[in-house]
Amino acid sequence: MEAAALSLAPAAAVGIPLAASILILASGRYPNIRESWTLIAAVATFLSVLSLAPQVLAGGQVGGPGIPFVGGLSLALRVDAAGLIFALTSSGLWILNSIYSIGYMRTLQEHDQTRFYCCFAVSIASVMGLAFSANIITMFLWYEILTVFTYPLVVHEGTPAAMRAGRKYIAYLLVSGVFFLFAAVTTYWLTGTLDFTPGGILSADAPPLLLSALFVAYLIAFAKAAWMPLHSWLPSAMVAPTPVSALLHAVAVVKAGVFGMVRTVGYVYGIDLTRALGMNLLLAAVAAATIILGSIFALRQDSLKKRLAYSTVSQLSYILLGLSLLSPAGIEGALMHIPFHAVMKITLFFCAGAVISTAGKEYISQMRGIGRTMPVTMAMFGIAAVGICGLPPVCGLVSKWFLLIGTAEAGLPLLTAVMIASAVLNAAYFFPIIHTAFFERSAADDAVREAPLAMLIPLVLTAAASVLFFFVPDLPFGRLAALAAAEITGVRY
Amino acid sequence: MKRLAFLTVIIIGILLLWAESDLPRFGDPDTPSRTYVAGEYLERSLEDTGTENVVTAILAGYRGFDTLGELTVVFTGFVAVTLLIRRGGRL
Amino acid sequence: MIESLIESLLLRYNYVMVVVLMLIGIYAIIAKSNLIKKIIGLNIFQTAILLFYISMADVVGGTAPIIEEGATDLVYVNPLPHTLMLTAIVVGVCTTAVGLALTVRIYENYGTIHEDEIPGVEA
Amino acid sequence: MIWELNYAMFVFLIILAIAAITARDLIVAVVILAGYSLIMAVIWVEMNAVDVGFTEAAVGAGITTVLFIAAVSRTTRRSKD
Amino acid sequence: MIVLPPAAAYFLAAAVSPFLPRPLRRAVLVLAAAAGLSLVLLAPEGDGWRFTLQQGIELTLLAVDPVSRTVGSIFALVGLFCVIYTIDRDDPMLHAATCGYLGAAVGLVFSGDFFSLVVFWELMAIFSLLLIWNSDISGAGDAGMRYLYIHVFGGGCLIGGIALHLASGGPLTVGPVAGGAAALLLITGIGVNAAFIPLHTWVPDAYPKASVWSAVFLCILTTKSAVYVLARTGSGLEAVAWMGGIMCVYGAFYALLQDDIRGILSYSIISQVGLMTAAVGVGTPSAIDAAIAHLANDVAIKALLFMGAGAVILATGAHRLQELGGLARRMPLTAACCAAGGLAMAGVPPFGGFVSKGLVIAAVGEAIPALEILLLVGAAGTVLYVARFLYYVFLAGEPAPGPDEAPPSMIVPMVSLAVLCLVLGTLPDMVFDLLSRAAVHHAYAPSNVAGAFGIAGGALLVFVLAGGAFTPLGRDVPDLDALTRRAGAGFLGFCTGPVGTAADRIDAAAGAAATRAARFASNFQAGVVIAAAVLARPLIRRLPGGAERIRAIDRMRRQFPEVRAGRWDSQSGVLLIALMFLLFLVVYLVA
Amino acid sequence: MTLLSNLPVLPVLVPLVSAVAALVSGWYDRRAARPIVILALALDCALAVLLLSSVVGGGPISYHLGGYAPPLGIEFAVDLLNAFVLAVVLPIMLLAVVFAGPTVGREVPAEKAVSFYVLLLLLATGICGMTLTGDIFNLYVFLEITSLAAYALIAAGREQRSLVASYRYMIMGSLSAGFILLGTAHLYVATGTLNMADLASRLATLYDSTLVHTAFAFFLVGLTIKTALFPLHLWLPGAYAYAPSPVSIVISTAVAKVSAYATLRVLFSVFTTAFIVEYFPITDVLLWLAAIAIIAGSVVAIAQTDVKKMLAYSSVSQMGYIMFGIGVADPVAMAGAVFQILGHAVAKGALFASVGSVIALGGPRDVRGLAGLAARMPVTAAVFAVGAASMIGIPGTAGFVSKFLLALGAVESGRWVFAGVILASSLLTAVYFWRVIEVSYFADEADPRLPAKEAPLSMIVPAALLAAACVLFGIAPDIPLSVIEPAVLLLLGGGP
Repeated sequence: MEAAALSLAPAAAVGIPLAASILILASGRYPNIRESWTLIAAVATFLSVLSLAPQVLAGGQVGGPGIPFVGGLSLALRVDAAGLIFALTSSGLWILNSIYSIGYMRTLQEHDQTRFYCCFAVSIASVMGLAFSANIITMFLWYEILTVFTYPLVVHEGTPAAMRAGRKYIAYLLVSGVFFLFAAVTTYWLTGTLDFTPGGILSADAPPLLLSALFVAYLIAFAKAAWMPLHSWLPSAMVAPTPVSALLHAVAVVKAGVFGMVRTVGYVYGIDLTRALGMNLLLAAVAAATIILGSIFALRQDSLKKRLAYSTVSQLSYILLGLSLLSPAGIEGALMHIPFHAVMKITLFFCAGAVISTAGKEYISQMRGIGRTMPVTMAMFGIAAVGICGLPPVCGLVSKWFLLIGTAEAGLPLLTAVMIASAVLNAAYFFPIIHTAFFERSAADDAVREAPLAMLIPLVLTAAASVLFFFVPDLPFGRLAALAAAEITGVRY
Repeated sequence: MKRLAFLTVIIIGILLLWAESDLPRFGDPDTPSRTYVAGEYLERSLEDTGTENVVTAILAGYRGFDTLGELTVVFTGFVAVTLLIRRGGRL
Repeated sequence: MIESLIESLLLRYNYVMVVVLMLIGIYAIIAKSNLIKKIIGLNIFQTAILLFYISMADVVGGTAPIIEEGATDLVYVNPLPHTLMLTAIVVGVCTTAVGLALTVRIYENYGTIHEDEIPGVEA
Repeated sequence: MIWELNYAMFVFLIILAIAAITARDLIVAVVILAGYSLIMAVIWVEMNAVDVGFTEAAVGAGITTVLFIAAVSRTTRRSKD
Repeated sequence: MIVLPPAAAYFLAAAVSPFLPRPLRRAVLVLAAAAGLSLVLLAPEGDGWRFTLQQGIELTLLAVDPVSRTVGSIFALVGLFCVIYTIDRDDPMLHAATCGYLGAAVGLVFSGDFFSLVVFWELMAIFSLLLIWNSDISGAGDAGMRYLYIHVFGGGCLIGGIALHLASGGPLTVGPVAGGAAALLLITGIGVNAAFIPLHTWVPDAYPKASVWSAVFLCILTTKSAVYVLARTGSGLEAVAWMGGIMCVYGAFYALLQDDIRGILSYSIISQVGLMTAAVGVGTPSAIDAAIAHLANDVAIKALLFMGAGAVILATGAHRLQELGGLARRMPLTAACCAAGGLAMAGVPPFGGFVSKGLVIAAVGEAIPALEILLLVGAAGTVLYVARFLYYVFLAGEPAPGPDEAPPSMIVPMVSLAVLCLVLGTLPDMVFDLLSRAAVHHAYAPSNVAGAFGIAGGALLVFVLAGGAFTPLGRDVPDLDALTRRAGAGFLGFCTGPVGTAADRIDAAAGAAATRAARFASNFQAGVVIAAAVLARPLIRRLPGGAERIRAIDRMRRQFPEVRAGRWDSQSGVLLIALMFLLFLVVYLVA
Repeated sequence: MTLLSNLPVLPVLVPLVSAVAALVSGWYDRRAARPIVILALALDCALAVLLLSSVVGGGPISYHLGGYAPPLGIEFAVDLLNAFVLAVVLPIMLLAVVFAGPTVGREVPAEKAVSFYVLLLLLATGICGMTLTGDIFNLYVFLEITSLAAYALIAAGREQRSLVASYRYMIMGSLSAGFILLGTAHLYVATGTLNMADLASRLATLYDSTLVHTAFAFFLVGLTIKTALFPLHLWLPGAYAYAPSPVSIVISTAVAKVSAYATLRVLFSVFTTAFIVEYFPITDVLLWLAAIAIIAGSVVAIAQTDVKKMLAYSSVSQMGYIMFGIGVADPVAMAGAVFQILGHAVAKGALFASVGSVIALGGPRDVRGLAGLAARMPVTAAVFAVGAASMIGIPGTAGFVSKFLLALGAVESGRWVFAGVILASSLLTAVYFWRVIEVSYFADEADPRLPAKEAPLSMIVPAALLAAACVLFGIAPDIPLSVIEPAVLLLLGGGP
């Protein structure tokens, strides 16, 4: 491994949103100033993340100074290809999401917006920290902070239902945090280090049973990946305002869980040990079951956001599945699916939010003919939905392509079958929405009443990005994914 | 409750009595407590402090700090009782 | 074996007394709900401890630790426990005083000095 | 040291201790406690702890009793146990 | 001169046309279709438009060889006629979708790598879905969903097969796929689009429910392109050949049972595609050429017939045989065109169908003689259903009153296609010159002609003699999809019903457990005491006064959580101290 | 005899002398007491820091009071551990006294202000003495000073239930002192000395004696009562809950932590690791007790509706962590336990400060009453949230570090069940703290009983400082750990 170049950019990526959160809190009484802090921070964060890209694309790594922690451990940041994928995705989408939030929150005249933006900024900071964590303990720090600071966003409405959902949310995620801590402690005990190292830090000397149990602990720790049966916090969290569902519960938080599993498999266990323990099969089984069941559960949701949530549950396990294949193409596909699913799913949520806030409809059965009144919104919805189903010309196909090659490489035809079945199920829950929106007629008038521009522009942009990444997947996620996959597997694909 | 208390106390008593068989006999002159530091007090107190009463010597000299503590306890007790009982007044 | 135990206890009858008095004190604290009785029990408990110290300082044929110059054949009892107990006695009295002050205040506030009659104060 | 005397005094102590905690009249209990302390002081003096014995007689039997009586007089004499 | 991939013209039109005013849109559409055709014809031989999408995905967007040019040009040519057919319709979504669909099909034909193949394959599915949905006929929505399910499944199988192929070291370039699982998946995927039995039910399900304008596109592209892909990747498998034979007979048989005119044509697609599939399955060069030739013919024929059917439906508002009749008098041109198409499909000289069908049967007969019989049966069936179709629509009965001939925008393409059918029959070399392996010059050998007339005549005789057997049934004949539909509905019901309920139950149980725990914790001390007492109930009952104690426990349970469990005061505190001391003493002295 | 050469004894003398001074000046002017107390404690803090730095720089200090060398005289033995504890505890006491200002006249009757402040100083005296002394009888004396002051302080407020709580504390505390005294007696009989270091060395040959065993049992019970280890915690909830707010802060942090320190000192410096771990594994019993304490404390805390009582039971649980570290008795877990002394002190201080300012300003004390706290008193609510996060063990707060170390220690010694207990307890903790955070931040409307506006600065600033410390030590635990780790090694390695 090359020596990591030192840079302040990773620290800036974490620090800027944190600083912004304080500024937001301070300027709570002036909404315009407050929102501009968010926007400025979003752009600055994205730029500082982006500034890291050239070095990483060139195959290098960027490190940052660490704060000494307990027992020779330190809280340190390090940027590699995998982390950069996650960070770029989240920070990039934060910009759009901020614009969207402004439109959404103002349209609905939401209360406590200062708290909302503040917690949002801290959440993003922790996502950045998580993506750039150099070791497990740093990751845990941000993982838990993410849990805590997304809670106010989940219960933002303050209704009894929201509070219930919030309790569930916090219960699941704190439990997972406990397992995370256990796993971290045990790993530290076994290895004396917690640094993420390509090829893994655990060795096969330890008792296999312990290693297997530890793996399960890691798996539970990353319940943020919403694998079944530890998924039910995610649909519940949909009581949150839509920007939260869009960026956090479709992108940042859940991807944090998935990303954690990437780190676990690739950088803590290493693929050889994972395979030797047979844990790839466990992971594959969990992922496969989640993919199928998640889609099935999505089928029965009438609430659009809940359907999207279950769709997220199912799609996240694509990434886990790709990871479990332990093959270059599989891991590459998995890593590509992180940003690709992100742009598609955030588009879907943006659209859902636009419909909720503009038309006041949150159930699919109410959305007859909505494609005529909100053509742009629903067209973008259609594009993203098509992408989630893995159909062209949207980026979902690219990652699915690699994932399928991965299943073939891994010699697990059953997983190929799962992918195919899942595609059918995805279509089964997404296309009826498109049909309802465009091909059924509403009783009401068809006058066009689009969402405000602040919401429309982000969702068009994300939809455009979903298509763009189909045509240019290398910009730069494909290349980064390939680099990371090569780093994890040791095979240049 | 009382029955349980009685029972517990009796059992503790039996156990303690059994345990105390390691204690020196009453009035045994050769216990560690006598042979170690006590002797030194008896030997040195007169020249160190000039008092004949060794207890006083220790009280005021060797373990004078305990006595300071004792005074502090009294002081504390005084203030405490004042705080608890007195209404009005200057304290 | 029992005989040897009894013999051993007879030789240490002071400690037997300590144990018995101590336990009477503890029993009083547990079994009596009267707050003053509890303090009486505490006092008995404390004096038992004092007794322990004093009796362990004693020596067969010893004299009080007041040095008589020239008398070399005297066996003095251990002075240190005596010193300690002077402190402990004062401490005990102070505790008693505070406890009694509290009792008085409780009586003023609740009109009773029986703990089981004080309403609504659960641990 | 006369150990028979010691024995006797110890038995007496126990009786007084039990009496002190069983007396229903608190003043009586306090007086018994004072007696208990005095006997204790005597035992200590007899055990060559002169200073302690006198202190106990003054503080334990004296000041403590005063404190108890003051407290009892400000509360109530009757105890139900 | 740089030649764009032809698909680009169509996609451009698809993207632009919805936003144009109507006249301009019409111009753009026709222009795009024409441009697409000319790009197909101009495209240079060999691989062009190659680029790397990403490490591992090298695209070839313009791979031109005789076969692809043949298929591409027939698609583009017939597509042009179809576009003209729909030009009067004011429906931006229809036009966009048709252009996209055409583009995807043409793109598929010229894609030289598996990735772009998959992309265009899936795009076809999406655009065709939009075309199906874009219909006022009831049931189009559901049929569209069913259509989608099976095509997404098929697409998945295709990608899966390709993935296996690639993973086992196969090249990304489109070519024969070897290996058991890979080929199986691939052929299953293709089989969906090619309407292999039993994956065929979407054809008769969806096509009759599509709008008149959509159907003309649907009927030419999806199945035929599947045959084309099969020819490129999975030719030469005997099982496939047999599948073709079965399709041929099965389709013909079911076509005879249909009342819906487009239902007849839909099964006819299956039957004709069966012929092609059989030839591709045989896999010899001549067989493949025959298959492609038949493909070209069938594209023209099906477009023509669907156009005719569409014109009929538009004119009468009816689409079932028993509601139609005698239209030859009212719509002579339409009738003539349909007759030409029907004859061509029946393989009557001098129409194109005769040439290609003869070649297919000959090529198959060479390799698998037994299969030839199946195909001949199918051919005879074809004659029968064509006769039935033409007879009951145009000849029998009296026409209902209504407008006369179809508008020119429909007549023109129909006539053109009829001419095309004729040309393809009279100048077969036009097609075969495009194919490099033109090995067939004896199509019009007297024996062939006689055979064709023999079959046609025989079948016609049967039709005339056993006329009663072919009258409209007045009801729908269930196909295999009756089963799958029920299974599908059952599955969906199971997913949304029991599975969902189970999930809800689990959720509710977890919630209830949490509530219980919270209730218990709200008075923990009493809870523990009660729990212990309840557990020890049998023991307590035996104690003296047990019954009274049990009652007390029950009283506590009822009053929970307000009940107090004992007093926690200094008394119990000191007792606990004593007990703990006892414990330590025991630990230290006894243990 | 310079001032600095007497450094070890100064932390004890300064508050003692100031107490007298405060009493005298308070006699003339009631308002004079508070500045004196604050000054004295500030000076004491400075002394504690000085002491710590000189120990860090120059190694352990043995100070012979009156010039009499131990074992004849009394020794003040200052090493890293007690200097550290003192440096933790005294600043918190200072903050508590600053905090106390606005509560006098509200929670505490104004006419009792002087004795209240004097007792706080005397409490500080006792605490300093307990921490610094190297003589076991001297420990008892200072323990009694501390306890007497605490009894009175708890009952200083207007809350009448505090009288009963104080009485119970008095009874159990006196018993505890009696047990410690008895333990001392047994040790003295066995060895003839009272000096801790001396005891440790002389005990080494006496591990088989039932005398020593009995002594140990006495000490164990006495000390566990003082540290309120379950099930000997029954005095604690009332005492913490009904005491005036500043007193709650002081006894839940300073007194509790120093008691824990005393336990560590007696167990490891007097009886030594060899005895408690290797010779006779009492640690297993302690571990189980600690585990039960951790779980039961949390479960009972869940049942509480009174916030202060909830915090009190939370202390039962959290003090269990310290005992847990002692039970595991390996350097890592012990470091965790000592870190917990720090972490829990600041966090619990912050919590009691924030709840205390609500109650002291006339607000409600039940959980539901805190509805809408964040809107009315944002800083107070934030302080509570930070403290709660630390209790739960959210990383980035001090509570996490100790939990991490304790879990690591448990795992390292193969005690998986106990590692599980440590981890599970954070969930239970989350249950009852989250409830409060939920109502205080997300309730629809504020409870009308809440104070209308934020607490005065003299309450906010100490609370905020404690919360800030909580975060600081969570992010940079290396600062205290650089002291704790050698201190623990020293402690485990043998006598001071």
